[in-house]
Amino acid sequence: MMNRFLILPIVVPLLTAVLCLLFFRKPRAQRWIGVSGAGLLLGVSLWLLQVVWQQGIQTVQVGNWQAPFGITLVADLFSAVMVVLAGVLGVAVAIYSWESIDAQRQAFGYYPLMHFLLMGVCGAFLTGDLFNLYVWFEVMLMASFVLLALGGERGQMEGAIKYVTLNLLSSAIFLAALGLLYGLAGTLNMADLAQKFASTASAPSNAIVTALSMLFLAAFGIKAAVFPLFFWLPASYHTPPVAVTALFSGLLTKVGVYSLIRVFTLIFVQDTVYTHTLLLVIAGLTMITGVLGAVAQNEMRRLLSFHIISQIGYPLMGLGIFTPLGLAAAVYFVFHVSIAKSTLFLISGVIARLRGVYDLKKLGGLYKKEAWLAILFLIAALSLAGLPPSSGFFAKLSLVLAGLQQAQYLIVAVSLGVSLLTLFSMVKIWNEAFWKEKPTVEDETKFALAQNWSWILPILFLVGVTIVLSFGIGPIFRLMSQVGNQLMNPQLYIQAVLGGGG
Amino acid sequence: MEMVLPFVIGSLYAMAIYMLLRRSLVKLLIGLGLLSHASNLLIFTASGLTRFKAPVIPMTAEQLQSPHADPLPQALILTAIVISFGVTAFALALAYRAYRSVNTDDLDQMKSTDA
Amino acid sequence: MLIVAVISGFGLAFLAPTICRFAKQKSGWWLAILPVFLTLYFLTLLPGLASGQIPALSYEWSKELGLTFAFRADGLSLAFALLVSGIGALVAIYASGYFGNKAPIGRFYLWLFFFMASMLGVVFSDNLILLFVFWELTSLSSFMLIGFEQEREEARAAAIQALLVTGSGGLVMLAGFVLLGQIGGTLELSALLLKGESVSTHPLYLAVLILILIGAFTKSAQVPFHFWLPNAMQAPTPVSTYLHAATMVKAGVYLLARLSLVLGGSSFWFWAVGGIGALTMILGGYLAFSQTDLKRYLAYSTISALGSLVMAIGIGSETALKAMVLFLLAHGLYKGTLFLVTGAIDHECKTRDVRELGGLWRSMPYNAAGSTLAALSMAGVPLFFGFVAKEYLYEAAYKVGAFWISLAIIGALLNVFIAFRVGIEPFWLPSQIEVKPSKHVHEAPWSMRIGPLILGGLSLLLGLFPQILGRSIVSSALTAALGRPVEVKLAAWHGVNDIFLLSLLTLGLGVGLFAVRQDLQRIAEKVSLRWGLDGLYKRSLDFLFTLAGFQTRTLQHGYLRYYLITIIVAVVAITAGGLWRWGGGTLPYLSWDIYFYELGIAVIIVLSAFMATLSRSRLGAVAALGVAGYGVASIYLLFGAPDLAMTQFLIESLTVVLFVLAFYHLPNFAQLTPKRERLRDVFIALITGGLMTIFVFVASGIQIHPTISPFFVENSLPLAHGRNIVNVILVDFRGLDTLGEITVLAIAGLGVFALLKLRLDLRTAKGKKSAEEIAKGGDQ
Amino acid sequence: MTSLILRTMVRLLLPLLLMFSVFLLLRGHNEPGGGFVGGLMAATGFALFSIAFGSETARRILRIDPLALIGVGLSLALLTGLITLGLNQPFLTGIWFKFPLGSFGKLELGTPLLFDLGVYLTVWGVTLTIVFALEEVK
Repeated sequence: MMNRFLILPIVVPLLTAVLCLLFFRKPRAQRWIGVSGAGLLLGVSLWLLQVVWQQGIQTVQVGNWQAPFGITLVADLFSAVMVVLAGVLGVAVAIYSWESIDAQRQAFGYYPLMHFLLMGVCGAFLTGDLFNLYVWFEVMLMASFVLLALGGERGQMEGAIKYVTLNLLSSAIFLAALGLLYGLAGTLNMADLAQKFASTASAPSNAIVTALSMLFLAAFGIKAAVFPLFFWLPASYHTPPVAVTALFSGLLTKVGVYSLIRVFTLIFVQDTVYTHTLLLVIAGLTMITGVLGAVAQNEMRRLLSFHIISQIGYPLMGLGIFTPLGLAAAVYFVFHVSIAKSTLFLISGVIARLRGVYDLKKLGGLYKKEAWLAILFLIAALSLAGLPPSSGFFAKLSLVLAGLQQAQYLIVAVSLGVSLLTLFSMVKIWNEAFWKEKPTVEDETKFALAQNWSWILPILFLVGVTIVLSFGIGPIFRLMSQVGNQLMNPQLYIQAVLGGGG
Repeated sequence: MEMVLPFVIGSLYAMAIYMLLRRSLVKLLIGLGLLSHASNLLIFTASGLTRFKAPVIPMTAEQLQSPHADPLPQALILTAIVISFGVTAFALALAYRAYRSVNTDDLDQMKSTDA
Repeated sequence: MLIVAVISGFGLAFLAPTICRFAKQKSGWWLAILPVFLTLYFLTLLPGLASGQIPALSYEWSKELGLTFAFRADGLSLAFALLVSGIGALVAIYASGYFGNKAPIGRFYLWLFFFMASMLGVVFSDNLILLFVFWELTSLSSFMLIGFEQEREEARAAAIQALLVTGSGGLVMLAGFVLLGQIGGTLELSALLLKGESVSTHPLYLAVLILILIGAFTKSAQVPFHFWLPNAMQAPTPVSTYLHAATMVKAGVYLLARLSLVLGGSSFWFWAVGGIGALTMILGGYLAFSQTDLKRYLAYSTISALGSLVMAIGIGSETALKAMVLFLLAHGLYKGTLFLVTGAIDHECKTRDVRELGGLWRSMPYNAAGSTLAALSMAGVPLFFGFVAKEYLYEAAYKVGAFWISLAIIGALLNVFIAFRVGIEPFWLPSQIEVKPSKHVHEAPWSMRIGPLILGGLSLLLGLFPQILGRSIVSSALTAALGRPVEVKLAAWHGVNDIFLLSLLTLGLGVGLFAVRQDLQRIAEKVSLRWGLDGLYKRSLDFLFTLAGFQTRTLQHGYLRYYLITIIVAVVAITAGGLWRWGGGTLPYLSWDIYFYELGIAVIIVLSAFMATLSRSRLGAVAALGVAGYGVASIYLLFGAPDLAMTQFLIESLTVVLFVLAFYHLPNFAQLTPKRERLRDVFIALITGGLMTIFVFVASGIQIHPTISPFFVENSLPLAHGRNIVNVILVDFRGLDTLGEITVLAIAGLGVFALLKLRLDLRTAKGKKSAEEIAKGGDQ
Repeated sequence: MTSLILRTMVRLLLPLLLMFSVFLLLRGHNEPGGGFVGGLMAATGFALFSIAFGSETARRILRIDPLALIGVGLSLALLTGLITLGLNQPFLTGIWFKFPLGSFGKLELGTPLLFDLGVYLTVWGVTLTIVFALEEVK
């Protein structure tokens, strides 16, 4: 299916960013442009998902050059779902940034940077070309570098140096892997690669491709913040304004996960006994180290940052299980956890706005004082911890189903144990920030939530999405199952890109 | 040359890694520069080398005579070079700002944000 | 209608805060309307059950996950449901008197009804996963209710403990459920129950059983998971009554009874369930001895009672299950009463220490009446409901053997003792310790009398006329649990037989124990009782924190170069592993053909890069880096890439300029690392470099597939109208790459601009500027 | 630092470099060159100029804010894509117009050239933004 409007999720944020740049001296106009651009992106992404759902995988040959020679954009259901995720988080964060991002940052390009980031993310989700993926990674990274450092506070600088260095290392590995891959296979189109590797499934060529796939695993693994490549994340994620952290937490590592799932279902399936077992091992270790890191924290944003790592293990577990159900669960998990985690970050921002601190030891009494905020937190936190009937529960349930079907008992046990620790750490926040009495009387800011809609509306929106994800599990998981089926049948993807004959 | 360049690339990588592992922020930047040279040269070499024959169709001809250099990796490298230029410039500015706020270029002093 | 019955509770929960705002002190009475109504509705379902009409409904929720909204109301479900809604109504009324206007009562009712609805969900669910959903919701509401008095740290800690213990059990159970569903081929309970044969012969049967038992045992406070329950007495008394005595803790019992058809019958089941139940029964009673707090007495006796219920299920005979159902109801009635009375005493006397209480019958006659009835039922005095239940339990144990009947007797004996201490002593005997008489001890308000009176009255009434239950609820519950039609006849009096004599013996011994209670207490206080996993729980929390702290300090230490080393080593390890699996194959042939000046350039690149790493001055290093870049550019030029060469030359020059501009402000190098570390780094660098060398050899020597480039060469001129193929690829064939690339550049430009011009750390010195001002002043 | 010789040289070099950059841009589609190199070349000219005369003078000579150059360049590149989208073609499809020039052959103009111009302006703007910003830090 050829659909030239497939480019829109890339063009809309770019257009928004460029418009913001043209209004660079008018931050107020930028806000409006930024928020409406994000809204438009969400609309476009929903349209795309609907088209892909009804008419199958959509492609466009950019520049009208046939695949594999030009760059092909491909929207299968997986891509479309991820683009919707970008749209949802984009809208929420754009509104939240309205007041929570200070005027100086807004005057120095906050909104255009945010949309550049969205552009990179959507590009990465949609592209069917590995080198083009690299380019979108760089767009996304560069935007994230700047967003992270924007403001120039000391903590930001220290965090940014680690973030930038380790991510550049990842880019360098990716680039080297691309060069080697081109040397071996003479093409960069993912469908073409998949087809070519499938057609020459001889043992030696398989082995060399598998060896090469390890470089991709490393490059994407750093981006996805898996064990033991995650150090950049806890070092930096808590340093920028919380809206930025929420956006990063929802999207950046997820692009890494997306890429891992994409290449390890489509291209590198020569030796799944080796590669996917390795993925399972990494998944388990990532879950454990991440959650232990979180247990040790007392600062809300740091605590949540470690949970990002821990929760990355779950989709990898789905990928490692490597069945349609496992992948469906993985994708559902990614979607759910991005929403839940971003919500929690946004709430932590509101708490800091109310009380001036992120430190759990200095917080307290919020259940009594801000009952609605408490309820919103509870929904998001329990969703993250996987308590039923939240979206997190269904995510975990589907992974457990998939894991037990394949008799992967160890990873299932690890995943359940980690979810208990996640629950523990969410309860800790609840206990310290909401239940416990406030230790000090002073530092109360005069801030009425009800009148500050830009702070609370995005949280309501995201919690609403979480609720839809959980109670609408029927249709939504039907969609995810289709995602899983498509991923496990790469032939569909190949045909959509290269045409029936190949 | 195919026998030599892999070693050149390998030593560029080795030196880049060595520089990345220094405590000085400035050395880290030099390491990033070396890393990008190494990667670009790697793409160039891995896709095969052809002497002198640029992939440009002469004004007088309608077709390019074989053998000629592979144009695709060249385009990729060009993209990569320009991107790494942008990244390097940003990293420089970052290093400068970091130095200004921490007042040292010793990376071991910049760990207040970790757990 | 059934689904409305389950869902309506949630609706009421969310409305409760609003209702409370309007109804104030009377809210309990208003809110009790729904549970009363539900109780009546459940009663109307009973007659139908006898004729085999089981209300059931099922909506699909998620086909892929095997989830349905399936509810089914058979006898077993209804027995529990009646307990839930009936006691729920009384507790709701009681609570408004208990709290008065001292607490945010709206929130209390929210979680109370949330619990009621969840518990109804548990007992009516016909889908394992749905059951699990409600199961965890009861844990959640229990958490919120135990920690209701949030200012008290003990309350919060107890809430967390209860949640973690039942939560971990729940997770284990979930795995068991999923496995059970996979073995049985369905997650629908009613369908699963028909597959007992195929499940019990499956190789995973034992695993499934153990996993599910852990879930049930944690919830129902069986040894060794029982420790959370006494701590949960931090909850307000209405909560303890409702959740931690009458209903929630029985969820595990319900589950075992429900699944006994499919999982039961094996000897493992008998010994694990029966054995743990018996152990819990005795240990719970024993642990009660050292207590003085009324509520903790009741808590331990509840553990003991739960143990006997579980034991009965483990025994599994028809009589045992009959005893289980009867004891379940009897216990709900008398234990509910006693808890409520304790709450009233606490409310009026401000103490729950049994030694300080005495002679309360004068000031609290109604509660004294209810309490006495309940205590007699608990002690198993003939003609009371508890007696009927105990008779059957004895009978069931008697049939199994002497060992089991002696266990049952010990358990019951302890219960007699507790019944007298808690239900009789505070009202009818003088207090042990003379405390200054409370000035205004008087009867609690009506809202707090009605519960004990009704429940206590029922304890007598049902003891006199047990057949009210026999025909309806007990027979249908047994039918459901055993999977075959059972006709039950109950009588208050079975005549004098062995069992009756044993009952009398128990009663006599129990009263005897009660008579020497003060001596017993002295002994118990000396013998320190540290049973169960309470200590383990604390130790594992400590261990968790230590481990987490250690791990985080070890991994996330803040030294960038060690992060890099870890990452590089990991990457090298997995890639080398991949290459090793490949094993080299046939080594590719590469041409040795090389020109002299090419070699020269190669040497220059390596040497200048080497200079860059060794140089002591920043400028020297930058210059050397630049030379290396020019060398690379020369290679591009020599091998047919003039565009690349030009770009590289220009960019290299610009980069040097930028470095110089930035370095102008940076300090000079210092030698910071010791030699050992440098040697280690050299080693890592060489390994990495070597690995990359091998990779380049492989990739340039092996070509699995020919390149797609000929397409560009052929079509560049005719279709894309350009002769410089590289440029055509950049702006046309792969224009999207270029669009992304200039975007990266634009962001970088913006980033450098913002980074160098916007300095939030300095703004306070100048005073805050408005956004517009900053923007205007930005580049001047 | 800024000697007279350097200033004189730069004053002469700047127009030359600018002209050469335009030349590179225009011939890029058929001969080595193109938007990247052209943009870099133009930026190098101004970078030298600003080193010799200071960034304020360089900004004055340039007249246009380099940030605006980025915006314009990027929008130009985007626009070429959007045009084709409007013409019912996939994004960034090249559209060509031919003008016969008698004995000189024919002049071919297409959207890829416009795109390349966008690249040229962006690269130019970005490089200058960076150079100026680095120069102006105190």
